[in-house]
Amino acid sequence: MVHEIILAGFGGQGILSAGRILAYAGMLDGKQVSWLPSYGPEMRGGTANSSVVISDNPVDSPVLNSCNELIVMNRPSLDKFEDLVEEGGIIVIDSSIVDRDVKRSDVTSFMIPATKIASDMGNMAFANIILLGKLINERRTVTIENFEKALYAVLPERKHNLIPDEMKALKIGMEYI
Amino acid sequence: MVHEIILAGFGGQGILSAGRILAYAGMLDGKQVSWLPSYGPEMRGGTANSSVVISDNPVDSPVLNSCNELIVMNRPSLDKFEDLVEEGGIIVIDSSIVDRDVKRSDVTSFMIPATKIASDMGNMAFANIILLGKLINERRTVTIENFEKALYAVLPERKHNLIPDEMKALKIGMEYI
Amino acid sequence: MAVIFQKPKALKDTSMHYCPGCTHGIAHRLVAEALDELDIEGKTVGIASVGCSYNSYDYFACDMIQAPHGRAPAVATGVKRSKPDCVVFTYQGDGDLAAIGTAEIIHAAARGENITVIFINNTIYGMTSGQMAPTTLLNQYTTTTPYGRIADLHGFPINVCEMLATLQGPAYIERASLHDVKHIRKAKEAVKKAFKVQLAKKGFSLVELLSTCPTNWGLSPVESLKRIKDEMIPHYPLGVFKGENLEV
Amino acid sequence: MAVIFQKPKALKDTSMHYCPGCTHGIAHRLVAEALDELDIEGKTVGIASVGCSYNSYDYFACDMIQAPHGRAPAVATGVKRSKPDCVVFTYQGDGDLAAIGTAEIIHAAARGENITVIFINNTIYGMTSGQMAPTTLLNQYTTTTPYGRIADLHGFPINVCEMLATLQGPAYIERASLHDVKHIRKAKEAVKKAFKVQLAKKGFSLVELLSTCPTNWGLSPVESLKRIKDEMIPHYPLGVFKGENLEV
Amino acid sequence: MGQKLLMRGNEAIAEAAIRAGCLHYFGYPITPQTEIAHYMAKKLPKAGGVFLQAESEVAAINMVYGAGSTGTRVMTSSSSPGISLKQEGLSYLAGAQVPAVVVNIVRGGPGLGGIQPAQSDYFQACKGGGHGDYRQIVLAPSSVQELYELTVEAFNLADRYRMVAMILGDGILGQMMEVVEFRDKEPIEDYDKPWATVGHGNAREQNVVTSIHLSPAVLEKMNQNLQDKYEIIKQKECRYELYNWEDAELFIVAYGTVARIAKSIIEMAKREGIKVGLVRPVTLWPFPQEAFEKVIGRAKAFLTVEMSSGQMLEDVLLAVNGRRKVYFHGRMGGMVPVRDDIMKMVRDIYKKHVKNG
Amino acid sequence: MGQKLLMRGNEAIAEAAIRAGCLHYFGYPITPQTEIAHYMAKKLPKAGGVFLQAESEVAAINMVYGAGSTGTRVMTSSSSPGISLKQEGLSYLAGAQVPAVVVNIVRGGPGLGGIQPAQSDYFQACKGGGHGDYRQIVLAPSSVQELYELTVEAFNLADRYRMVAMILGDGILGQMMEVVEFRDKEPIEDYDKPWATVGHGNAREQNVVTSIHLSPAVLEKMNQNLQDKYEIIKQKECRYELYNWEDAELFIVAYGTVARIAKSIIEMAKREGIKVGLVRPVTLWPFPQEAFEKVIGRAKAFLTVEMSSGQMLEDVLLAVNGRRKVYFHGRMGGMVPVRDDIMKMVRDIYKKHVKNG
Amino acid sequence: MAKVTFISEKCKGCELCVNVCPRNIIRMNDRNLNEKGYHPAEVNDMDKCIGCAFCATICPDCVIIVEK
Amino acid sequence: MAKVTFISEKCKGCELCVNVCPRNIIRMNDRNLNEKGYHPAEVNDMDKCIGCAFCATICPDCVIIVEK
Ligand SMILES: Cc1ncc(C[n+]2csc(CCOP(=O)(O)OP(=O)(O)O)c2C)c(N)n1
Ligand SMILES: Cc1ncc(C[n+]2csc(CCOP(=O)(O)OP(=O)(O)O)c2C)c(N)n1
Ligand code: SF4
Ligand code: SF4
Ligand code: SF4
Ligand code: SF4
Ligand code: SF4
Ligand code: SF4
Ligand SMILES: [Mg+2]
Ligand SMILES: [Mg+2]
Repeated sequence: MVHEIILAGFGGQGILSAGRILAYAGMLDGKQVSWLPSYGPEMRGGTANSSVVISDNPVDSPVLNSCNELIVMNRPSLDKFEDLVEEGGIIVIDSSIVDRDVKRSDVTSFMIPATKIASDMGNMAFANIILLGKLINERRTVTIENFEKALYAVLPERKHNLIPDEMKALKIGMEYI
Repeated sequence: MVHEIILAGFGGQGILSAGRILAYAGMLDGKQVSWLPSYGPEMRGGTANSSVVISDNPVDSPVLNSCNELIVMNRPSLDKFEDLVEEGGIIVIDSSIVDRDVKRSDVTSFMIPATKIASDMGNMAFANIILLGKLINERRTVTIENFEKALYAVLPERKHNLIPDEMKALKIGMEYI
Repeated sequence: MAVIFQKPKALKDTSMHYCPGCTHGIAHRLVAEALDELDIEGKTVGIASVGCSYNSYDYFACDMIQAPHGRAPAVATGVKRSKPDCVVFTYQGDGDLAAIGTAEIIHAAARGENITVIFINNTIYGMTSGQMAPTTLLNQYTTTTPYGRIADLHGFPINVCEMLATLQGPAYIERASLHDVKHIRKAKEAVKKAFKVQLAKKGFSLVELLSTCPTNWGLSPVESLKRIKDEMIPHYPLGVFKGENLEV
Repeated sequence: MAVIFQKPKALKDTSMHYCPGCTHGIAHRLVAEALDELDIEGKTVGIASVGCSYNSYDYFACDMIQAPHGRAPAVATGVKRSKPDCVVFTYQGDGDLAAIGTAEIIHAAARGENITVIFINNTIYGMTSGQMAPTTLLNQYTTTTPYGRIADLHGFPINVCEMLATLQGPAYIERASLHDVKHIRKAKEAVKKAFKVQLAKKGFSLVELLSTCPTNWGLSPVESLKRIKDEMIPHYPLGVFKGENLEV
Repeated sequence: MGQKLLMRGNEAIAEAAIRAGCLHYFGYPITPQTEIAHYMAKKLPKAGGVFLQAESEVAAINMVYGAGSTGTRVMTSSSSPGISLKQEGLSYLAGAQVPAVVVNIVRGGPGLGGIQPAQSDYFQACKGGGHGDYRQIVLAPSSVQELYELTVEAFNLADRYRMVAMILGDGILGQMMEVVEFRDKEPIEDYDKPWATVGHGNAREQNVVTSIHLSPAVLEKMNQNLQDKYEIIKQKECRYELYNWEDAELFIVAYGTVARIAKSIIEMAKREGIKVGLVRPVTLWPFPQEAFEKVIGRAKAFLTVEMSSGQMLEDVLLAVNGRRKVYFHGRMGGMVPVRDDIMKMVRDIYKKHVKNG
Repeated sequence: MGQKLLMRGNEAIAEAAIRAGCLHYFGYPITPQTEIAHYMAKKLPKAGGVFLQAESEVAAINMVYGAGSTGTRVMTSSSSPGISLKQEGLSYLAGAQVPAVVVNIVRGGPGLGGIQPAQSDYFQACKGGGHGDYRQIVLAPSSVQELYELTVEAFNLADRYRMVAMILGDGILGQMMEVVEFRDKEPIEDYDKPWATVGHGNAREQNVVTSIHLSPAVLEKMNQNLQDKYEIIKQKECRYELYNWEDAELFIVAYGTVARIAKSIIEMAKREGIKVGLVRPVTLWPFPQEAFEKVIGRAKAFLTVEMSSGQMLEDVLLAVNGRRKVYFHGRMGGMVPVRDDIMKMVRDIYKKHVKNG
Repeated sequence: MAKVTFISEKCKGCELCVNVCPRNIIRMNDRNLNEKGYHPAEVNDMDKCIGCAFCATICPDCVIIVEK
Repeated sequence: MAKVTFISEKCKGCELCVNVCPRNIIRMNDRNLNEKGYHPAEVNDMDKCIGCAFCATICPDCVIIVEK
């Protein structure tokens, strides 16, 4: 099984760290992983995205020309990446920001008002985790235990106190229907 | 006939301009010519030399690994270039400065106290011309008329008044035995 | 009712890519206003440098050349020497002008090259994510001075205007600031004067503009303006360093 | 009878390749005397630059590195930062230091790099046969200013000491001259002090030495010394520009 | 093997350098490799080393020249335009035989170009960006693990041969995170450096580090010494990977990031019954001729894939020397070759040279 | 044909540039080509042009970039280490498609090297000294007459293709005097330059000269345009001389100064009954493949002679592509190949490939 | 009588104008995100505007047109 | 009592010493050329030498040794 995941949105929505957390959890799960961020000034103001591969075999290319799992947190990203999802793939969308559903019928999509839910939880920054929750629930991309461990490893110490809430956000995402 | 001429001595002895004058005269004679000076800081303090080729055919290489006509105006140059002269070649030496004759017997050599003669004429700078005189006399390297024209062409205007004396020096060299 | 303030013509309609609150945008506008008011856009050639403003040609409406990092003054020299009737300016950051481009700016100044230099000092390399610049203040944290800039290790900040003012070449050198409305208006006059100096063929002119980098300073845009006032101006005093009495 | 003057130990026996009367030779001797008198030759690493003194390692007895044109201060920085206990000096001409090497000298100075720079100002590129240097005086004839140096075309001469003195980094900057015995003796003190500043870890020190180039000036050695006095010193005043009261 | 970390390529290079005993770094920021400098800036002061941000790439390479001349293990890193500025310095390092490690995380060119990954500095690295007859060892890792291992190796090679060893990566390798497994102890080779300029201490002859020899005979001798050294390196230091080669009929030749993509092609091709092997040069200079000799017997044709207009291609052609047809697929400007495009070429070549060949 | 003068190579280049309408020169002194600057310094101010001594080679190439961007014919010249410093700038000129003529009078390297003639910057000039996928037209004159003619030609080529045309000479060509015969009128090609940045005069769209394209797709497109242009140049602009080739059995391949020496070998060989021909590439890039196709039928073997360790050799090998054996003789560091040494090789090759072959 | 017009699509929500308005009449629109993803600035009491153009002068993105 | 010794082979005939000697006792030897091709300097009246070392100080080539 190869998870080829693209995460995309505005800079500042936690797109890059969501990717790193996934990759880290994948590593703890004993998988081969790679994470590749978009980089440089293109990120400024524009969209940020990162590609994660989690695989049983060595990762051949960290660059994804297509993917089977997509998380999008803004409209331009949906426009840009929708067509890259392979048949049978999954798209998880932050519907508080993105104002349309996917056009394709050969992929599964989920519209979750993640930013709104997060903001109701008192921290907009949890939106990315909520979306990851849905993804993980649907695709078993990584295990929950290792996701939690990954949070501790990837987030800076000063944010560790938030992790229990992040795990709550994850659960909310997993259970959202 | 190819004249392959090396002129060598201290910087300041007129080695380079002697070469240019020869080349220029050769051109006026309707020959193919090239002139190549030693260049750069190596000249400073050390020896200066230049290579002239005067030929009926296009000059293949301005760089001389051997020559058939050599003029030397200091001892290090004689040491350095003597062996490069081809059998049957000619070496003209300023004997006021170089304290030995050539060692080889398969070349013709002339010892002329050119600097002394020039200094007696009132201008040390004619020494090079005196040596050229001998060379031209022996080898018909260039014609006398064109040598004179070359002087006018190569020397800066402000030195043109010296040319009659230079021609005298040339004659002295030609006739020196 | 008449329009009393709007985007100058010499700025295109394109929205700029600078971070929210970054005063690069203000600096751009001041240059464009000068081109408008002196009515010289049509004969101006601008030289973009390498830094966040690498693509300032997307914003300025005049002809433009994108120069290698630090070399804008040399490129400008090439333009001015081949087309003396063009108005030529460079737009350079502090990394560009005061680090890699040190030789080029000093020699353009020493030659009294008849060009105008707009020098954006934000005490940091903005574009490449916040490394130390030659203008970084002591104790300032940057990605390459993670423990603060320490004189013993990283040397002292360079005051470009003061240094260039020791040369005979420059006609006009001023340092201005973009941290509040009053100073922006003064800065505008400085920029305009710099172009006038060039039009009058008086030689090299340079205006240093103290500018913000909210993103890499880790401050809000409002806090950033305050930092200029509280921390930068004490080290980089405002004023005219050369050509105070120059009439143009 | 005792020997009161002879070649310093830190100069090798090799005869130097400089032109007759060129004061590069005197400058070499002063550096060597300083190394001798401070007894530091054994821990010194010299950096030769590109200019007539490209092979000064043939003359200085200490360990040496030949640096690319203009980059001696950067090379010296690499040496000093990796071997802080070494005494490190550069020996650079005015083309080397003030033209192509402008950025390197300014930043070494701004960093307060703990090295010593011996700067030979002969207002010309000696090695490459007499082109204009940044230090060439106005109206001076050179092979690239065949009609004399004209400010409008070639800009103004750069006074390096004055420019560097605006920086906070340098500890000691002095300009001295080699045109007569009295000044040579003063120059020697300056050179020695520069090394002492380094030994005391006070930071960057530079001594500019006004020097001759009889060959490319087209003057005799004696006339050349006179030119320093009559033409150079008026434009390049002697004195201490930084660190006057520094005790070492 | 020791600690396992999820690490960014650029940081793995920096960490590897420190582990290899390189405590001196001089550099100038440029995307996409600035993380090397950031990492060094954080770690070196604490490790008793020196991180110094130079005023330019030109200054940086000359600081490297100075530190290298004292026998210190030293590194600099940059990306394409910055490496162009270092060419004079690199030529000096070669001429004066000063060891150093130089990292180029290549981006799209020419000019200011872009910041996305490319392999278009192959010529510059392997043929001669600077002036004169010289070479540098060029190592082309294709994973973060290899960035780490080859960086350590680069320091050994640099010291062993008194020359520059270059790591040639690309934006993807520099920016991506992968798992790295660190060794408990690095295989650091310790060489005497009697030539180092550190002060003679009145105990030995003067040392001089120089590259100028005005006498052409002497300069030729110096050059001959370099050439002799290069010959030895060609004999001893070629590195390459042959993958799935034993019964392959077509061979892809690719290095770095592209070689990873090529591996996935091999699997795709297998499913279609096409036997594709991979020749992956790990040293780009010396170019591993031997790898081609090993496979030329069974190879019906070669396909070189690069993120360039075809630079390594010339070395492949030289290695194959007319014995087989060599095809090329390249992307430029930061674009990365796409599996389907390569696969299409593989099918065509297969049809021409194997099925109907 | 007009005036005949005995002229130094460097001065012939300068005079040719002026005749070609180049009134702007930016440069920095370096042996053995400073006479170009001296000549320009004297002549240009009187011709209403500009001679400017830059603060460095880096500044000089960027002044050229600026002046070239305004559509002005402009030149710079230097020698090896100075050309290395210009690599970033050359890459920008290529990326932004700015025409300019650059002269490299090559000296021995690497590093500070020496000042005697060499051909060891061939790789740098022809493959890619700077970063990215780009080329420059490289012209290799072998006499002072040709220095003149090819310099004029270089300006036409630069304008025609909006790119750098480089004159690759060596210390001998630069320093020697030979007779030059000047044309009464130069064949100056006059191109419209609607892209030039000279102020839009409120009369047209903004012009921008740039080489940055952060979108890799756009940057790839820009690169593809360059490659398409290079392909046209390869078709149209290959120049070469074939000498004594019609019944030759062995071929020497040589350019510049060395080609002259090769010609004398041909005469020597003739006397010994050995039929030697010469392939002399005049454009080094594009490399004249065609010349090899013409002679390969009769060629039994090739001998490449260079003042380098073997750089053009690689292009010869690529051109011959395994069809014949290619031998090499090289001198380095400022040493010039000696007739007798070459002749000896010719005899050996003859024995092997013709007499007993 | 003065009027300011905000070209909201250009606004990056930096709040510099908010801070500089002497009449304190500019605020960020928290409900709306513009195309760029920012909450744009707007004036909530135009009548109070004196047309000083402070807001426009400090705005880095030429968002504001001032009429008087 | 003072003494100066000229290492003639090193002398380049620049005449700086001639010019600087307060006792005017140094002159160029016009009859001899040294190995380098220069007329070397020499002292013609050693007794007058005061050992001031001016000559040695100005000599660029370390030709002169002074004893006192
Ligand atoms: C030769 C070269 N070196 C380095 C870079 C990378 N680089 C791009 S912008 C920049 C610094 C810009 O800082 P500054 O000039 O202060 O401009 P700012 O972004 O702060 O406005 C650097 C180092 C480059 N593009 N080219
Ligand atoms: C990169 C480079 N550019 C140019 C040169 C040529 N060059 C050698 S010495 C020199 C000038 C030296 O002048 P200066 O530094 O004043 O020293 P001087 O000879 O006057 O003592 C130049 C331009 C070079 N060797 N390398
Ligand atoms: S990084 Fe800094 S300088 Fe660059 S646009 Fe953003 S705020 Fe402005
Ligand atoms: S050229 Fe000038 S600086 Fe160089 S050695 Fe001769 S006199 Fe001295
Ligand atoms: S013009 Fe003045 S009063 Fe009106 S909104 Fe702007 S800042 Fe406020
Ligand atoms: S200053 Fe401009 S960009 Fe910033 S919030 Fe106000 S209107 Fe928007
Ligand atoms: S020591 Fe003094 S007096 Fe004696 S020769 Fe020298 S300069 Fe003259
Ligand atoms: S100063 Fe020295 S080199 Fe000059 S003439 Fe006197 S002894 Fe000779
Ligand atoms: Mg900045
Ligand atoms: Mg000088």
